[in-house]
Amino acid sequence: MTKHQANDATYTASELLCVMAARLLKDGQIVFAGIGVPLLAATLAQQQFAPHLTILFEGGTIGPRIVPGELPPSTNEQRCTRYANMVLPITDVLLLLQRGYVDIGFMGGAQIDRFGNLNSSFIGDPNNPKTRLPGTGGGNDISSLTNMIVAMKHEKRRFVADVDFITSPGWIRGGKSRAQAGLPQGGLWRVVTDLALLGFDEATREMQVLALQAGVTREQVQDNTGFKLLFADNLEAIEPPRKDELATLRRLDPDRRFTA
Amino acid sequence: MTKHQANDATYTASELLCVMAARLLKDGQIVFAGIGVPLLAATLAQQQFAPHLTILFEGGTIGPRIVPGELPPSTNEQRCTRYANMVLPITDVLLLLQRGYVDIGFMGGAQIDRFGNLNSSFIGDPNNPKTRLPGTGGGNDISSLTNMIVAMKHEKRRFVADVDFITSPGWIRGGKSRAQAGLPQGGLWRVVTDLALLGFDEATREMQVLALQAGVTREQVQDNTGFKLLFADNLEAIEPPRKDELATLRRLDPDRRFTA
Amino acid sequence: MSDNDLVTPYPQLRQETLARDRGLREKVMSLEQAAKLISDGDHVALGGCHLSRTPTAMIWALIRARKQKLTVSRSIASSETDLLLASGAANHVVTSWFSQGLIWGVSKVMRHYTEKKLAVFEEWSHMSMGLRYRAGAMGIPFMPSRTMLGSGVGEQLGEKLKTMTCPFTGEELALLPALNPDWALIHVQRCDAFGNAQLDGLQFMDLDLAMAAKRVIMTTERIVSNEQIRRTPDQTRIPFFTVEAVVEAPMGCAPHECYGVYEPFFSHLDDYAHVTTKDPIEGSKKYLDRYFYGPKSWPDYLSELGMDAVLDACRRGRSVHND
Amino acid sequence: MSDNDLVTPYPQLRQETLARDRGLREKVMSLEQAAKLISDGDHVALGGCHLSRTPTAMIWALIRARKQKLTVSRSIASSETDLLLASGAANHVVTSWFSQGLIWGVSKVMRHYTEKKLAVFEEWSHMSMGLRYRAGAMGIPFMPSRTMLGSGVGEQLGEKLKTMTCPFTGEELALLPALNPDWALIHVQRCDAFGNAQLDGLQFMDLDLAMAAKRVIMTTERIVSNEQIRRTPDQTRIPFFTVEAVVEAPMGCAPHECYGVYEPFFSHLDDYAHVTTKDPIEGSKKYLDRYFYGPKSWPDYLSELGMDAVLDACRRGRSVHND
Repeated sequence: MTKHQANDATYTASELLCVMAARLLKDGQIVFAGIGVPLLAATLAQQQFAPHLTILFEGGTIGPRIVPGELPPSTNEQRCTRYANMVLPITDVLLLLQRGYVDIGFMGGAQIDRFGNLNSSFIGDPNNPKTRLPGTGGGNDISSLTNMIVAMKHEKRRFVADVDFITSPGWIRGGKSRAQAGLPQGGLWRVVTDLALLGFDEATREMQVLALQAGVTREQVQDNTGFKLLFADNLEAIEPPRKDELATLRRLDPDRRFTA
Repeated sequence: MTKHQANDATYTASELLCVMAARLLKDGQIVFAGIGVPLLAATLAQQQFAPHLTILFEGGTIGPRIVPGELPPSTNEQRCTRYANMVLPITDVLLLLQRGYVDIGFMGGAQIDRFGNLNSSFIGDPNNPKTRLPGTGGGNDISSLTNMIVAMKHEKRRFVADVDFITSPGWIRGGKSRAQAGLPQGGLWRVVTDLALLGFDEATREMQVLALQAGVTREQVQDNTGFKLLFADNLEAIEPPRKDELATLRRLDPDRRFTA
Repeated sequence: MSDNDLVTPYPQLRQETLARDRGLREKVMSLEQAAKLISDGDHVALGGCHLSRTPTAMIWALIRARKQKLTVSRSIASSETDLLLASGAANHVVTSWFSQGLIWGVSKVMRHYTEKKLAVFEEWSHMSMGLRYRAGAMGIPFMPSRTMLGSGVGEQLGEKLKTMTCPFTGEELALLPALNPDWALIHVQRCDAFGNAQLDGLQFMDLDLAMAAKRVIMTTERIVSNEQIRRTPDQTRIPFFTVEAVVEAPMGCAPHECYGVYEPFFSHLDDYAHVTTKDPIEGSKKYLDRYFYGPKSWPDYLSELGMDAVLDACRRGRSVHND
Repeated sequence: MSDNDLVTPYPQLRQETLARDRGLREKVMSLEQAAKLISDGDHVALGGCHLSRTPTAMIWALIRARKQKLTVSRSIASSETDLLLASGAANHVVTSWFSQGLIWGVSKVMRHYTEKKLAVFEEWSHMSMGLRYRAGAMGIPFMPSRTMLGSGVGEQLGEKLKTMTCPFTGEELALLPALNPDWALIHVQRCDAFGNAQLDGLQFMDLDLAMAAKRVIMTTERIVSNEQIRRTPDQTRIPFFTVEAVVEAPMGCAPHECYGVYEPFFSHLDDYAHVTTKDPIEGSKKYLDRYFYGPKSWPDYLSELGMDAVLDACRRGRSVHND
């Protein structure tokens, strides 16, 4: 497990992703979160600076409170409903995306490509796959209907020029291709990795490095990416995770089930 | 108010309609009932011979029990839910018709024509009506999606050759016109009046007298009808309301709010 | 509506939704303040059905605020819609059925305003009203269905009702245009300061109404704590972020009913039927003067209904809890 | 399905529904009797979601009854579907996500059967699964929606997914075919002998599932009296007439959870993940022998899970009621 050093605090890659993802959120937003990094990020944001932010779970929950140490195993169990404002059928919570109530959806995937398309269905030829992955779940719905934040480890085998299969559409083939495919709304907004913060060029919709994690070089980022990256003219510097942020995370996940 | 004499019991036209309509139901059926005669008929059937019959109310109730003397003012008030098996949204109870769960729907109307079309919207020219009536409510949905029983007073001004406006489609223009209009299912099954029991010719779908109320002649029925009626070859004789049937009705509606 | 589209264009619907402050925030205000939110010409959908959970208090406030040219939709319209027409607040009613109630005969007020063409009475089937709201709630532009075909009701709607051949089955289907009202007025038994609403008994179309509407004004018998809502989240029926205003209005449906709290005020409704049947114009004017314009406040309105009537309606209302 | 139509023709759907005895009748039976109702090749939809309210007891009975060639649909499939494949009961899975659970990595059983093409893994988006059931529940042949466009998921479905241009707005829409499963297996906290079900907490897609399915088999933690159901009719979620069989199966979701009664049996699921990851074929075979074929009865199965594990799961399950 990569250890990172900052403010004389040690943290894991997952903790770094949680902190970076949390900082991208704003108070009052409605956020569709999966378990693991997304849930921890959204909860961290709530406790740090966004008390009016609302978490939605795919399983059918609006505005739950997370009980420290009792993180749900998925978005579908009763732990997701603790102190929630509302519990509703799955189809209806997903329809909130289609009705236009959701600001941000958190996504993951086994592969992401230069246009931000995500693959969580097949590694290799979909008709004869090397690996059959679990599939889209709500990923395709979230990516089709709202703005996404993707948080994942930055590895060459996962950052590929073209995904083997588009499970969750990002900008598809770039340019206006997403809107032309029947998805005028939403799109992939930010990609958070343990090496950098990335976005997409307004015109070409190609992936672009916006900022580097503390102590990380452009070369490191490019070397761990399977395609040619764009770089913003002036790369921002990212403040490493602060002690208070890490302390909150560790209170939420004392057993490091999701942040190891 | 016309009084009818039978089994040395006196009863009103409304009571006669309730009894006749009740006798058309079968145990185990699911019946969509409005208030007034339909609700009293369905409840009478339940208490007389159909304990497993289920009443549905448009307001969103499945299988209520009627509290004698507390008849609901419409299908939308809490009195409709007493001892019910389930309460559900209006749209979902109406969708039971579309899903195919309902055996019989009770209907009424200001006018009915020779093909069993019902009008509860306009008297006169719809664009310049003599009278604007309340409209379809669930009538159009019930008549489009299931088999109907209509119970109404037999009057020439109400039994017309062609309704001024088709609020609830019966057999439309007869023959196969209903199916051709996009309504292959359902249709008007029986019309119960204070003079006769009527059905529809299998081929032409014209209204046909099947049986006469006690002491009523063919001529009386025809004279009170605004178009030429068909008559079944051998007209059944209808047994007048029995004391036990009337007693049940009067227990349900002691104030005669719906059976005067 | 902000424009005359039958179906609100999807980009506009999303934009208007995302532009709202959807954070978990308190939004408690008075009937008068809530009334100010609604503009002349808006499409206002009324919650409840017929004599049940009618948002009377909010309608009362809109009429007192002298709103005009509202379009009103409700699956079954009753005396509240009579009064919206008679007061001049509304001139267009979208409904499946409009009269005070079967036991009172055909509303003379409805007849006067529609037969004299002073107001539009746009008729859809009951299920079609529900499916139009549901399509709006789901963020789709139409809902396929199987009614209103071959009827005058469907014919009269002209281009508002479309048909198609199903690409899967080849059947003929009706297509109902989504309805996204500017406002939904909904009255519930309890709701928190954020707008999380729990409602008992008959739900009618209120859940779809809340999701379909661009904004909800929620009146409630009582405001409860958010902590109480969070104890039974599976009883919450309407989420806070649909709601723009929360108003505590005890007896807020009177003279109609609120499930489990009070039944309709029958003798008052008999009187209403009597005066409006005798003379729809003078009768409704007198009624509005006495019950809508006259009272200084909502409690004052309830006093006008009479304490005896209130207690009697509440006694009957509680009956469902005795079962 | 009784035939290979993607969408059950409407006349057939109505006919099959009307042909059933929909009267208010008792239908309590054993797991074994209920299993006899299901035929090889039927489409069986599973209630609950992922690790929650899984109808484990009924699945257990189907596998013991050596069913074959079932098509199984569930919006999120987990270990229960591993076992339906491993036992040979099912060879076609319609779902949006299929693996034991994120914390256990990708299911080796799922991988074995799908990568070796021993079973079909038909992938739809999560919302699309829900809308397919909802269209089936509403008696319409399709539901319009706005996802799966421009994706491999949509592409791979070929003719099963259609698109159209909206006649109201001119937008491009996806059309999802209605899904009316032959059976829905649903587990609830309480239900009466007729099949009226009240379920607490997360409802998932179970309401639409019950209405969409041609018949429902309802397992329940406990059977309650119809009188108790009638005391709170607004808590009933599934109406009796959809149900063909009611089976009392305490702990009927174990090792998964039943909201408010017990949480997942985590250490058991860790063990399951361990043995099936080491060897999906042998591991699942051993697991089936020990837990599915071995036990003489459902209580015997629970004993095999262990009393300590049962008590621990129940203690954690009750926690939601402490809030």
